[in-house]
Amino acid sequence: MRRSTIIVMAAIFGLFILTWILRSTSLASVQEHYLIGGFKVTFSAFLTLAILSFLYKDNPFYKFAEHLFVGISAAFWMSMGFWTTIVGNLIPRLSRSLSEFFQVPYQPGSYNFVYFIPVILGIMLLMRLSSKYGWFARWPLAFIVGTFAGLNFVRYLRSDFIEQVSATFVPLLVNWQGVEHFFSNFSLSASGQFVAIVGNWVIFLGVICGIIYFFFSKEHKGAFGTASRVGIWILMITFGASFGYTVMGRISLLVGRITFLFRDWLGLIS
Amino acid sequence: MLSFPVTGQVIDTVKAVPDSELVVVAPVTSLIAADHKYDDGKMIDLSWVPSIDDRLVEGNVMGYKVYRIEGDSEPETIAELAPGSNAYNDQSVERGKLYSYFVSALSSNAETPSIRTAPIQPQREWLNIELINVLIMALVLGGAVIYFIETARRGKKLFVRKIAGLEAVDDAIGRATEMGRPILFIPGILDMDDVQTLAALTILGRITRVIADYDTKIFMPVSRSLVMTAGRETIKASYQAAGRPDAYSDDMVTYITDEQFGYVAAVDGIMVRERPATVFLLGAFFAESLILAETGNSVGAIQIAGTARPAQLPFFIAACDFTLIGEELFAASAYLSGEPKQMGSLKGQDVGKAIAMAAILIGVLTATIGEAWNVEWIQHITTGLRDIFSTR
Amino acid sequence: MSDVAFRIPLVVLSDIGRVISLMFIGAGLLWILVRSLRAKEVDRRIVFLFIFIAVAAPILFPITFQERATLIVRRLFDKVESLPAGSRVLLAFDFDPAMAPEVQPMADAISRHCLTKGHKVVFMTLWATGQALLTQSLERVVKGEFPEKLDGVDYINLGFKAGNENVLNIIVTDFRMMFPTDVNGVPLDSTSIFDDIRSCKDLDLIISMGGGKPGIKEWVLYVGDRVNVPLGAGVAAVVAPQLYPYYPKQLLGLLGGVKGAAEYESELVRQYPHLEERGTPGLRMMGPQTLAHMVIMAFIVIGNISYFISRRRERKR
Amino acid sequence: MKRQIPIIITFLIGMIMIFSFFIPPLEGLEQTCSLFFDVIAVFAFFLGGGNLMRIHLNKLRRRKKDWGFSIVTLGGFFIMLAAGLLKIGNPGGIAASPTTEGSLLQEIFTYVFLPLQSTMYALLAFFVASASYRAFRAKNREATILLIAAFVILLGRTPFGMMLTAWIPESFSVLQVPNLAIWIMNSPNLAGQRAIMIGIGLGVISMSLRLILGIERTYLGDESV
Repeated sequence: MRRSTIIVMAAIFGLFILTWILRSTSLASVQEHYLIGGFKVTFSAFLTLAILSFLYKDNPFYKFAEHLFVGISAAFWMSMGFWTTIVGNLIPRLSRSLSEFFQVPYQPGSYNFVYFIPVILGIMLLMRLSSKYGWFARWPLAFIVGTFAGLNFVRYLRSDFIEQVSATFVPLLVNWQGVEHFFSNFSLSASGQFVAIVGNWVIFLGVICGIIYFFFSKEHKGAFGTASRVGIWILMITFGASFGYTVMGRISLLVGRITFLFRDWLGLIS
Repeated sequence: MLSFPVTGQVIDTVKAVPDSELVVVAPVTSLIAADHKYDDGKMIDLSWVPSIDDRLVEGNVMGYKVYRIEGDSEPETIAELAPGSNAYNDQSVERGKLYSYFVSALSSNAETPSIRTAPIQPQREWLNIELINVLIMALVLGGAVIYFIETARRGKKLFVRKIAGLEAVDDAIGRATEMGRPILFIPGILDMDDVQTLAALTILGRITRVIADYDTKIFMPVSRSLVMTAGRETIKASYQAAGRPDAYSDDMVTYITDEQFGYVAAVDGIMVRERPATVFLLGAFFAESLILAETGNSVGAIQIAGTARPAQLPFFIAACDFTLIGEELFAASAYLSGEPKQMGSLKGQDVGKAIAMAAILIGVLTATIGEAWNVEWIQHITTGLRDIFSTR
Repeated sequence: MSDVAFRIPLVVLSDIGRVISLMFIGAGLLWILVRSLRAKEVDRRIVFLFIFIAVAAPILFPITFQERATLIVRRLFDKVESLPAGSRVLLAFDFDPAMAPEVQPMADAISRHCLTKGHKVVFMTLWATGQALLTQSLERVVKGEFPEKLDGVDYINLGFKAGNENVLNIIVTDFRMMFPTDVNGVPLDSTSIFDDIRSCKDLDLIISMGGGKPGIKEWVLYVGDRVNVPLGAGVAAVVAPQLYPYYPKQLLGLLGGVKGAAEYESELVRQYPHLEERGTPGLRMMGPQTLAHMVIMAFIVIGNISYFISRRRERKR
Repeated sequence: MKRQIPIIITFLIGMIMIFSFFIPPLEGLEQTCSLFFDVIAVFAFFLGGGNLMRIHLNKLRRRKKDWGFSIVTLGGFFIMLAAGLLKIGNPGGIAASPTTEGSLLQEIFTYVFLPLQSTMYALLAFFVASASYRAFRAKNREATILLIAAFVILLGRTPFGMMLTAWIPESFSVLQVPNLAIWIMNSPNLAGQRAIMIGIGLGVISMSLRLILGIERTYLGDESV
């Protein structure tokens, strides 16, 4: 290893120890295991900086943090799945003795033997790890795809197609009392009648033209062409809004992390 | 009406209080027990008018107790509800048994039972009539998709309009061949089970079919091993179709890593080193779309993007020269491959869009006229249409 | 205490700090503008440093603003406020650490609001990470600020179950089939809160907080549209625009990003002033959020100015 | 056998799920399928873990590039697995929640998992910033509309926008930036998102049908095996 890397490693290790001690002393009055408490906060701060180091360039610290995360998250999901669903839902229906061992209320039922099927399918899914018997995994995969396809088919049809069509039945003339009334108190106020009418026109035209833009059975010429151009303009405003919201969201994540570094680690703010 | 604590029912709340201090509240009225429509016969709905003494201001009704009598056994409490409630659905009933109910209004120290309902038996209904409109829509749309897939299978040519994106693809390829600089193709970071990756590979087939006649180099870094094998097969097939099998080499497609940001860092390196004239970003992208589009911009490449994930579209549109938006990616793949199941779906979905547009046009017109000029019969059409297109 | 004498009155320090940081950022933007006018490249890492300072400065020297709740947030607040005490509310913590900075402030504010109103709160999650974050929330907000509330009587924590949409497909008709016990193995039948709750139909309000999949869309598809129980949502900003088509028919209210959290917090504090000192993280994040937005908008403008100049120079050649 | 039976399974389960929506008596069967799905989903987590072990053990055995980091992954994996499955440090008994305050699983989550994942996504703020400066150009009319709408939203969603245009009188109040941002979200954004949602909805409907009827088989892997 080149000399410079050794120096960098030593510096980082020294910084780690230093901030650990500083943090522990400040925690001394609050927690009784302040040394461990200090270590935990310093280690998570060290991991935060290791990930942020990717901004400078891809480096061993980032790779270390990245690989550590991949390992821990896989095991986390396995443990949670095992305790909450296997022990919580499957074992109470399969065996009384195991239920007592895990102290989970046994659920007697005449059809309980049926619950061996998902266990068998589950084991077949694990066969995918072996290259020779990999095709066994297709049975549970088929069950998963069947469940998803069946459930989504009807629910997307109801909530994302049928409900959305009826939700677009908006009146184009909002609480209309004749043309004179419309012009007499015409205003651009946010809660005014004119803005509401324009809003409904935009929703009506936006949905129709948006659908026309994604219509592929007719050439986009003439009236259809103008409608699809209006459609793409409305879609551009939509993407502009998503752009704004996404930028907001990403900034909040950074604010959260820097608050952690300044408050919990360095104690600069209360 | 003098109220008596219900005989045979020990009410723990009642202490030995002389009658005069009993707080008497009016009973619940017009209690109705009805079988819950369109269920498996496992639910009975109770509804009633709350007691008159149940007022928000100094009302002395403390709540309600629901009693159920199964056949002719003892009444048992099945629910205690907050003041002001006027309905409850009993979900623990079984088919074939007779149940009757009564609801008593609770005061601080007494209970006034209501009249008992006639015994009722929960019924099972075989078809949920309320969802008929969803069933019909499912048959219409499903039928359309299957019909078009079958006609496409029988070789009938289905019309799909020209996709503007494909012209942009051809221009971008032309630019690369003129400048004699390579093309970079990035198929997104998901695996072969994602529809967007499949659509990207179809377009890849078309691109390599065009560049096979020239000596333009193509690089395709991937983050999934299955996509690597499928990519190599697609490019090899294109070069063979162009009659130049020797020009193809396996290292046009290289596997980098499965990890999102590791893959992005490597692809950035390739962009900066090879300085491609054209970059294609087609498939499923997540947060890494930003870095790729930015680096592509910095090396001065023409960038064509395409994804169906709404969250990434704004960045591609703002950073790339042309973007295939959502379904256009699938339409381009169907247009190029002419494959029956893709063409069939595309046309079937167009039928759904036509239905939606027609319904919205009629619905909005009738809603506007009906509401603005208060025309009775037009309002009926709107409500009728709303019932067809809603289940709430 | 040794450091009291040393600490300059905080107000003065933060005012100086605020002025210096604003000046520093302004000067930096000018420098970037000049470089891009002369068509010189600004390295990516300098831009990274810039956004770090634009976010770090307002955290060190806090700037707080007044927030007024918009209609889409106030509708959810009014719904929680208008429910009578003892109503049954389900709070779903469907998020992970990547969304926590935006969604955790909402979750804390809504939990505080429900418990202050005396509602019976059922906590659950469709995300494994949600259960771990739920433990932290219960420790900090529920047990910490409402010690008199009893587990199993005033609130209950059902925890996580695997299966995404399928969990919803079952609790919409029967909670006990999917959650025979709460997170600590206590059977539902022996808790008073679940006496008259059999399925989602018996709930008075469902509020799902998240931003991924499974998330609010799945709650609308599998529960909201089926049992007609009022459904509210608090989401990470990235997902908010995609949920507007559900509002107001299938979704009664929506909190979008930190701004949504800040608006809800300001309404909550206006209604219950004593809750202010328990922390309003959403409002505190709005300072750095605002400054960072300004810097990003400045970057876009500068970037486009240099683009148009270079394009005009190319046309001349 | 290897392809026919999976296609039949998908068809049967798919049909059960669809018809149980319309035929109440089938609801019990649908719920059992959903419960089966939850159990298989956990086995899928185990498959993920198994895959991870297989890849990194191979990398270790063959000393491939960066094999040192595979030790880190496997180390983190086994420590967390032991902490989770054996409930190390969990104050409650065997029935207590795995994430009880004080358990090693909860500690590792709070002090290792949480900072790692949230910082990885916080990186995106930096990438958005640099992309804003170097990549987002008003090249054509569409991109210009997009950037203008984004400006209004970004400005309108911060208190600074409120201060900037508070002087506009009530009769023109829609022009105040916060109101303009709200109007954009409630009208054009709602219309555009609804058009996209209807498109995606129809896409899911046709794809689900193709899967159930066995027209779409790519999920079964390559044809030959």
